[in-house]
Amino acid sequence: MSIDVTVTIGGEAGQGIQTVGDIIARVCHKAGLYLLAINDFESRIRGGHSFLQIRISDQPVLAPHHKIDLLIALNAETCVRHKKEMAENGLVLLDVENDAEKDDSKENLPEEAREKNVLPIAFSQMAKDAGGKIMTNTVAAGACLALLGAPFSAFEHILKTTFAEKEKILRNNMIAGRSGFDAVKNTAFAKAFDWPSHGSAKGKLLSGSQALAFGALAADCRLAAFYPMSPATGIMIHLAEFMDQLPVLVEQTEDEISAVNMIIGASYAGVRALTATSGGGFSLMTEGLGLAGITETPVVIINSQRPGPATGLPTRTGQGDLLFVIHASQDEFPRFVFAPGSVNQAYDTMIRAFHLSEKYQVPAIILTDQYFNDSLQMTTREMEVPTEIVRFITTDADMSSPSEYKRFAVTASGISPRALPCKGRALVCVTANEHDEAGHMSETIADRNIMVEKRQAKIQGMTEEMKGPDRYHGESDVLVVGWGSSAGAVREAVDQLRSENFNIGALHFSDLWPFPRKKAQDALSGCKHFITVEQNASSQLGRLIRQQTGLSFYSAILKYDGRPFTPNWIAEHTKSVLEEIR
Amino acid sequence: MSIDVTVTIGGEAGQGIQTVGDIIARVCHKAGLYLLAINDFESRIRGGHSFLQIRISDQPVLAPHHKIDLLIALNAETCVRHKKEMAENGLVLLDVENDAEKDDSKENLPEEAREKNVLPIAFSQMAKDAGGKIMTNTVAAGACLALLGAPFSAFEHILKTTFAEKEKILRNNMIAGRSGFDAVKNTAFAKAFDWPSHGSAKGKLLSGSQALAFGALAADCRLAAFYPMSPATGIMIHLAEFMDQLPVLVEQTEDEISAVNMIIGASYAGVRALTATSGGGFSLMTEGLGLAGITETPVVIINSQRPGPATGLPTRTGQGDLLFVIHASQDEFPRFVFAPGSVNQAYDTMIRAFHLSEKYQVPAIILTDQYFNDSLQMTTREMEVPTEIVRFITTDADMSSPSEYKRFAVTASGISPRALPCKGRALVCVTANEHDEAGHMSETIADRNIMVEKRQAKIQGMTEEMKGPDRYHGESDVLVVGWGSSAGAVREAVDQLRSENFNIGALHFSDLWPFPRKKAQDALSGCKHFITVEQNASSQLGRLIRQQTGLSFYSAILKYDGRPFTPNWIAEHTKSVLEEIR
Amino acid sequence: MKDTTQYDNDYENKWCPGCGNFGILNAIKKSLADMEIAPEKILMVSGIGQAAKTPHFLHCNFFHGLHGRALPVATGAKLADHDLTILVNMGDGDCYGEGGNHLLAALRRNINLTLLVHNNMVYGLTKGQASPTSRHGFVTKAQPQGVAGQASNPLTLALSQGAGFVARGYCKEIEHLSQLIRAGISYPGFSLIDILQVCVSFNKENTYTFYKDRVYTLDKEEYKADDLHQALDLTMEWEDKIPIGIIYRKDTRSYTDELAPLQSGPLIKQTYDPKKIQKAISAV
Amino acid sequence: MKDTTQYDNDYENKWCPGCGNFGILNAIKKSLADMEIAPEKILMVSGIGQAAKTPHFLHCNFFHGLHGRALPVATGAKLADHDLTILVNMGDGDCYGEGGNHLLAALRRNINLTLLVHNNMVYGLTKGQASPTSRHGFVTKAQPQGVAGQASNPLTLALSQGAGFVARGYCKEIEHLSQLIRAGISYPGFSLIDILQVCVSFNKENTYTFYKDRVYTLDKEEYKADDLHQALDLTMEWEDKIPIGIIYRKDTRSYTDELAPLQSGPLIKQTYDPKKIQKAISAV
Ligand SMILES: Cc1ncc(C[n+]2csc(CCOP(=O)(O)OP(=O)(O)O)c2C)c(N)n1
Ligand SMILES: Cc1ncc(C[n+]2csc(CCOP(=O)(O)OP(=O)(O)O)c2C)c(N)n1
Ligand code: SF4
Ligand code: SF4
Ligand SMILES: [Mg+2]
Ligand SMILES: [Mg+2]
Repeated sequence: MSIDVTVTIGGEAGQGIQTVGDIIARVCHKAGLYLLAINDFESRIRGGHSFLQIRISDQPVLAPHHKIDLLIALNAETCVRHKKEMAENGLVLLDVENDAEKDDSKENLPEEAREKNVLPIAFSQMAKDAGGKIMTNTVAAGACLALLGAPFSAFEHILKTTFAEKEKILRNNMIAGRSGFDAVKNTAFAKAFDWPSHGSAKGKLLSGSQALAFGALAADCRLAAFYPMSPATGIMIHLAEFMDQLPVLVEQTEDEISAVNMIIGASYAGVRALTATSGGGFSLMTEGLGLAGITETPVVIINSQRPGPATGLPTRTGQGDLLFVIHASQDEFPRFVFAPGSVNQAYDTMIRAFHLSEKYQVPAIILTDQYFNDSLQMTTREMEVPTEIVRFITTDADMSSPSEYKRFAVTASGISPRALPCKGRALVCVTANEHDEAGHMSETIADRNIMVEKRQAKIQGMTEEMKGPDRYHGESDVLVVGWGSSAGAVREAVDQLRSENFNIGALHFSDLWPFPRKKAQDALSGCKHFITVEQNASSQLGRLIRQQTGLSFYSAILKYDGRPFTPNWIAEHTKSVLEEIR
Repeated sequence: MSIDVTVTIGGEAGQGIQTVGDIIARVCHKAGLYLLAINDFESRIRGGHSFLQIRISDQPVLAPHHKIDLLIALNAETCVRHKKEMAENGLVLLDVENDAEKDDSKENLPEEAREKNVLPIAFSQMAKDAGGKIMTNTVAAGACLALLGAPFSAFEHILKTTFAEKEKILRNNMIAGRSGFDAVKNTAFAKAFDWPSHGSAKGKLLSGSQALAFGALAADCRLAAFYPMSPATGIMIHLAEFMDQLPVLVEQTEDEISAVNMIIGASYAGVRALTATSGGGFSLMTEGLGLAGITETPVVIINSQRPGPATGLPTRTGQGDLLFVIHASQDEFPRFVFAPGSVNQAYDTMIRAFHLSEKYQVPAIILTDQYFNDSLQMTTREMEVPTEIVRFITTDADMSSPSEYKRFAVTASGISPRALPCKGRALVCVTANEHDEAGHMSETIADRNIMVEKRQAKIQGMTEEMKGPDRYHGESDVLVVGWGSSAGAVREAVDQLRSENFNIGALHFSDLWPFPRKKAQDALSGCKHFITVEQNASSQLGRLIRQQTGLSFYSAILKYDGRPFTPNWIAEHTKSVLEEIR
Repeated sequence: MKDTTQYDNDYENKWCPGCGNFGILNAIKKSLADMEIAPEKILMVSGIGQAAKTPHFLHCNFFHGLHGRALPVATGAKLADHDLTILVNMGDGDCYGEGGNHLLAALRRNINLTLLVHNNMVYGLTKGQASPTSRHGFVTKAQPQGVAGQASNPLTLALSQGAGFVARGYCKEIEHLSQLIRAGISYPGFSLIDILQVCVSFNKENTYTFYKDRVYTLDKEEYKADDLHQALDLTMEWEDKIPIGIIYRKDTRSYTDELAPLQSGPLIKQTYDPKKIQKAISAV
Repeated sequence: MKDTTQYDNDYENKWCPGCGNFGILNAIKKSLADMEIAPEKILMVSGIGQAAKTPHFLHCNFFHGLHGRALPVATGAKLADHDLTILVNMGDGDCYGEGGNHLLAALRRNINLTLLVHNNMVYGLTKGQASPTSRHGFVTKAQPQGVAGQASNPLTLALSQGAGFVARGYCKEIEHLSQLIRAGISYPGFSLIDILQVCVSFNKENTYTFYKDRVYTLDKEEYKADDLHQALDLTMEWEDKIPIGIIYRKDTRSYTDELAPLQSGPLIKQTYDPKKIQKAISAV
């Protein structure tokens, strides 16, 4: 990578960090650069400290960086908070309330601004001069872009599309942006780079939440019922944006219990249906999950993980729910569990989840997390909408005798032909009790055994659908094994370690249940040791692998502080383990 | 065993099967015999088919038998249903509506009554003659006891205590009982035995539900909040019987979510609190379980398992919730999971669960099942009430500075001194969010790591409290491994197999989480193979053992039809596996 | 009389002899027959309990879901296909206990479902614990000293939350009840029919005898059911006289008429248009 | 005026500047000071949301539980020790949305808790989705075409379920609100105080301006709050005039007075008597 710059914009919630970040991201994206942005915020609406961190490169970026090259500090506290993360030649632009001209009188500045690498700039003052304090963000974005070496025209272009509708506002923002841009004209920034001249966007820039929402649309999801819960709400908000153009209804429910039962009702009646929540809401859906299980109703449930237990850290990230979602609800029934590792994979996974859920008539669970949902990432491929949706639905026309239709007819695959209620003469009878083939409650030993075996029979087919772990230098002596959103960070960590001559590779699991045992065994069989990397305190994937294969991880690198992985963090911890092994 | 008789009373729900069984059981119990009775009934109030099966012996009885020696059929269907289970010399007493005198005219009888081993007796007619059809049960009990060889005086004694209050009713019942007793005077019954003459009760006869309720009382449980759910309701009903004499409040709630939150509130305020439910209700409690986890509030939750998923088979038995309760709720926190195997162990486990839950300030879950809760079993030891309850509670007096009290103060063991709210100057601040030591919400990395590590730190001490599996001929080549309520059936199966010269033993797990890894490894290390025996379809204990130790079961003997194990069933299936091994 | 046998099936009934649910079952069949809704055109949704077993005893499509959760399931089905005719059967524990929050939400939504609550003022299937409608003092094994709280008044509750169709039926008045059900099905919004149902096994207070002297029918000519205050008063009558009939009815629009994506027809009937989706996604 | 600083703590407040919750917080402090309840003698219980953070900003004992579940926690604490003074803080989503079923149950129980609902008619902490009290048509990011259902009327609901103490406060009328809270704490049964709370960040409709012209105080001399019909009417006033004050109050007995095991004193204060237990068990 010849370009690899990390810009952080920090300040209080409500100060407009998002706007600054958004402008910078869009300018870079438009210019043909790659980028990834993470969002760090507290569970509050105003005040406190939050930041947005953008990593920019001329090569695909898979994870956030652990060092900051350029810090846009909208308040002094931001300097203090991020001091330790500053790169060696890093620069801080600090918004100070006094006039820009008086920069030399450093004694008047907050202590933080007197540090060597801090450039105090009166962003807000400049904004006021341009017509209003609200444009502080534009000033800051201008300064940042200037330091990165962007031509003003690129900045101008984005401002024009942003404020296209209101001429006066645009004019003022142009002035504000210009003053920020010019304010740093003479400042040297070590990481400034040659701006690509005729670049074009290298992919779509979107959040994990958006990718999931788009995937749902492409999968023909028609009802999305939900109860608001961070970090899942965004998915539903993004879906709701399409309610006026596509046949998709986003329905806010009274609670999560309602949400899961509602999508079961909708799916029973014939439309594809989704809900999204986080661990607390998923807990409340546990009983409903079993209802989908016994009634063999396809539904898709996204659990966007955040640290717990209970309310935990509502706006932070974690991977603590893997074993919970695999075993959730009383007794046993087949289900799918997926955990995509990139925006493309998330989009594809949504389509696959709806497809497989309907094919096998089982619930499908998708595990994401706050880091993934709230970060901006770039697609590496087109997000294609399937030309056709296979629905696996039976009608009277397919039956020799619709009046004898049995919703739970026994088949070798365990999958019974599925008709829809009120769509023909076939009656669709379904119960949460154990039942006979016709769907009536039954307590006989025979029916019970038949139904348990029928449901369990699906597991074979389902397992065959599961992908083994993605292998990256999979032939190496030591493998780092992760799942879900850490895919990118692990891969970059391996690159870093390999560049330091370690014989190391990685496995990434996106398909977790039914566990692809055979494929996992194959992928793990060649290595001398494997090390799990997870965001929980007990190595849930490691335990799952041992439960399913008998193979034990050598060590587990665990992080549970609620903040995303960086490649460097993984690499450093892996090195400690490698030293032990040696 | 010189005596080993199984009596089954079958008929429609509402016909009074319980009463017959109750009388027989009490007469046998009083006479110093051992017995175990299981209850089999449908999820309805009247009609259908249900039965009560009593196994009687002069040696301790640990499980139901697979063959019926004496069947009291309150209707003809009962004969049909149980035909295959009749022992070779088994006898059926069938209640026929026509007069007892006309027994010889077999053609008038229902077809079932014309079978060789069926003795048609006009129980109901005799009852009517004695004063009312309602006494059919007394007649039947009389006949049954006479066949078993009981002296009429023993029967009389129980009738007297049963109907002590109403003289006329007693008189009529005596007549009814006598006529039943005399009706079989000349009937030979192969399994009749010499009735113990001056026996005295060999232990307490009680249901699993009662044992659990008594254990709760002995553990000083003060609040039991619940929402009705089979097979757990009985526990609460048995507790409610003491509301007028002991400081225990049984509170029916609006739903299970309320129940779990209510006991958390009560425990926070300082009393020991319990809830009991089955899998569906436990699902709804999942979020609350996490609340107990993060607030470190001791609570005890009984999950009485029944087959699922969802509503499943409400009045049947199963062991499908083990992995669910171990992993339930988002993210990670320590909890106890116990699964007692006998009424004595259930009683002790309640006391231990309350004690350990408070000692470690974590939730404790007790897994039982319908078979266990609804069967009558005998104690083998006194149920002693502890003379003292250690509460692990701190007061102002223990603190140097109560105003600086911190509910979540970090300690090496992970256990912080626990004060109660409004009991002194120390403020007790608690939140479902991640928090600092004082109990205030905190999102810092430092506090998060400290709290995760503090909670996880408890696991070590908790693990040390866990008992390893109970070993029965544990030095054998092959071990049969079970958990929970199957303890007795497995042990008898081993006896049977050993009497057939198989080199076999058993392990029984009652302490399941934190998993006693070391002790389990030790217990398993000597055997060549181990076979799990469970009432689920995936061998959850087997998977847990592999997850925790890397050791794999050779085979799993699984039953999921909702009916309890019999030793013979286990022995026969084990033999098939043993043949494979050989 | 229309032929109700078309709704019979040969699945064994599991209720106790004499149970009030039989009357309700008959009333349902009658109203469906009267309205000429074919068995395959009706969807019954229920929770868990004795009441919730009702759909099994009818020849129809049904979804017999979880205890307390029939309304969300029915709502989901209705949102998916608002052409469906959906009847919901719940017990009093089911609906006012475990499912209370969903009732509140259904009332807010005013979604076009007809809810029949078999109100026997007791938990039948679990063998006789108190329900939210059990009277203060009602003694059961779980409440040996009697219910300590006050009974819920579900009809007043519904009125307080803006319900547009509130009625009470009695399991013995089958013809009358069947008319209520007809009216409920025809009503464009959410209709609540609370039905006094006798449980012969576990409720020895609210028996046929209890109701015999108390229940009276609201006269359709005299009582217009359009005055909220009057309706509120009627719902509070209990001790001596218990009114049955439509207690309140107001004009309304169904929830599904208010939702943008449903204006081009039921969700299930709209077509999958990959090009349109691709365009919509690409435009972001 | 009594000293309210004893309830201050140095934990950083996390609400938005201008938020109506500050007024509520001050009113709570005032009422506690007026009633001379020492910080260590008060237990605050709350759910999850902006409203539910209230206890953190007070020097007191608190249990900040799960979203929607404050009432069961508070009930459990009260049953364990009915000498405790318990105040419950919930948001409108918290109490009338997720927690609706528990509100119904608390009303049935009539348990002696004082419930303060910070009703800002929006989900604050999750950034502005509609709540059960958001008006029909209220536009948010999750409801871009506006709320399709009708708003819940929580006070009418409470009255319909036999509530004995129903009041409405306004976050700007701190003195008045503090008197309501006092009255609620003194009331022996369950008291519901719904508080009009302005959310400056996400509710641009129900603003200080909106309330300024509408809110009026019920005159204690004139309005006796003892007539259910009149109270019901008052709870339905909204468009032009919004009454605040005690809307309804009737004499009552607390739930805890009804329960047999609590008659010898709070559960927590009764002694463990192993002999008695042994005897009781052995007698079975
Ligand atoms: C989550 C859950 N909790 C509890 C139960 C147990 N349960 C089954 S039916 C029932 C109550 C029945 O009472 P009601 O709803 O009034 O119906 P009824 O039987 O009286 O018609 C209960 C509590 C359950 N099935 N699921
Ligand atoms: C089970 C569960 N579902 C959802 C959430 C997410 N959540 C947190 S606060 C909140 C709603 C806040 O609205 P309200 O209760 O009105 O309180 P306010 O913030 O407006 O004071 C929600 C839905 C949660 N924490 N737990
Ligand atoms: S228990 Fe009651 S409600 Fe249930 S079937 Fe019997 S009589 Fe009917
Ligand atoms: S979001 Fe609204 S309710 Fe929450 S603190 Fe801000 S103004 Fe108050
Ligand atoms: Mg009922
Ligand atoms: Mg709110």
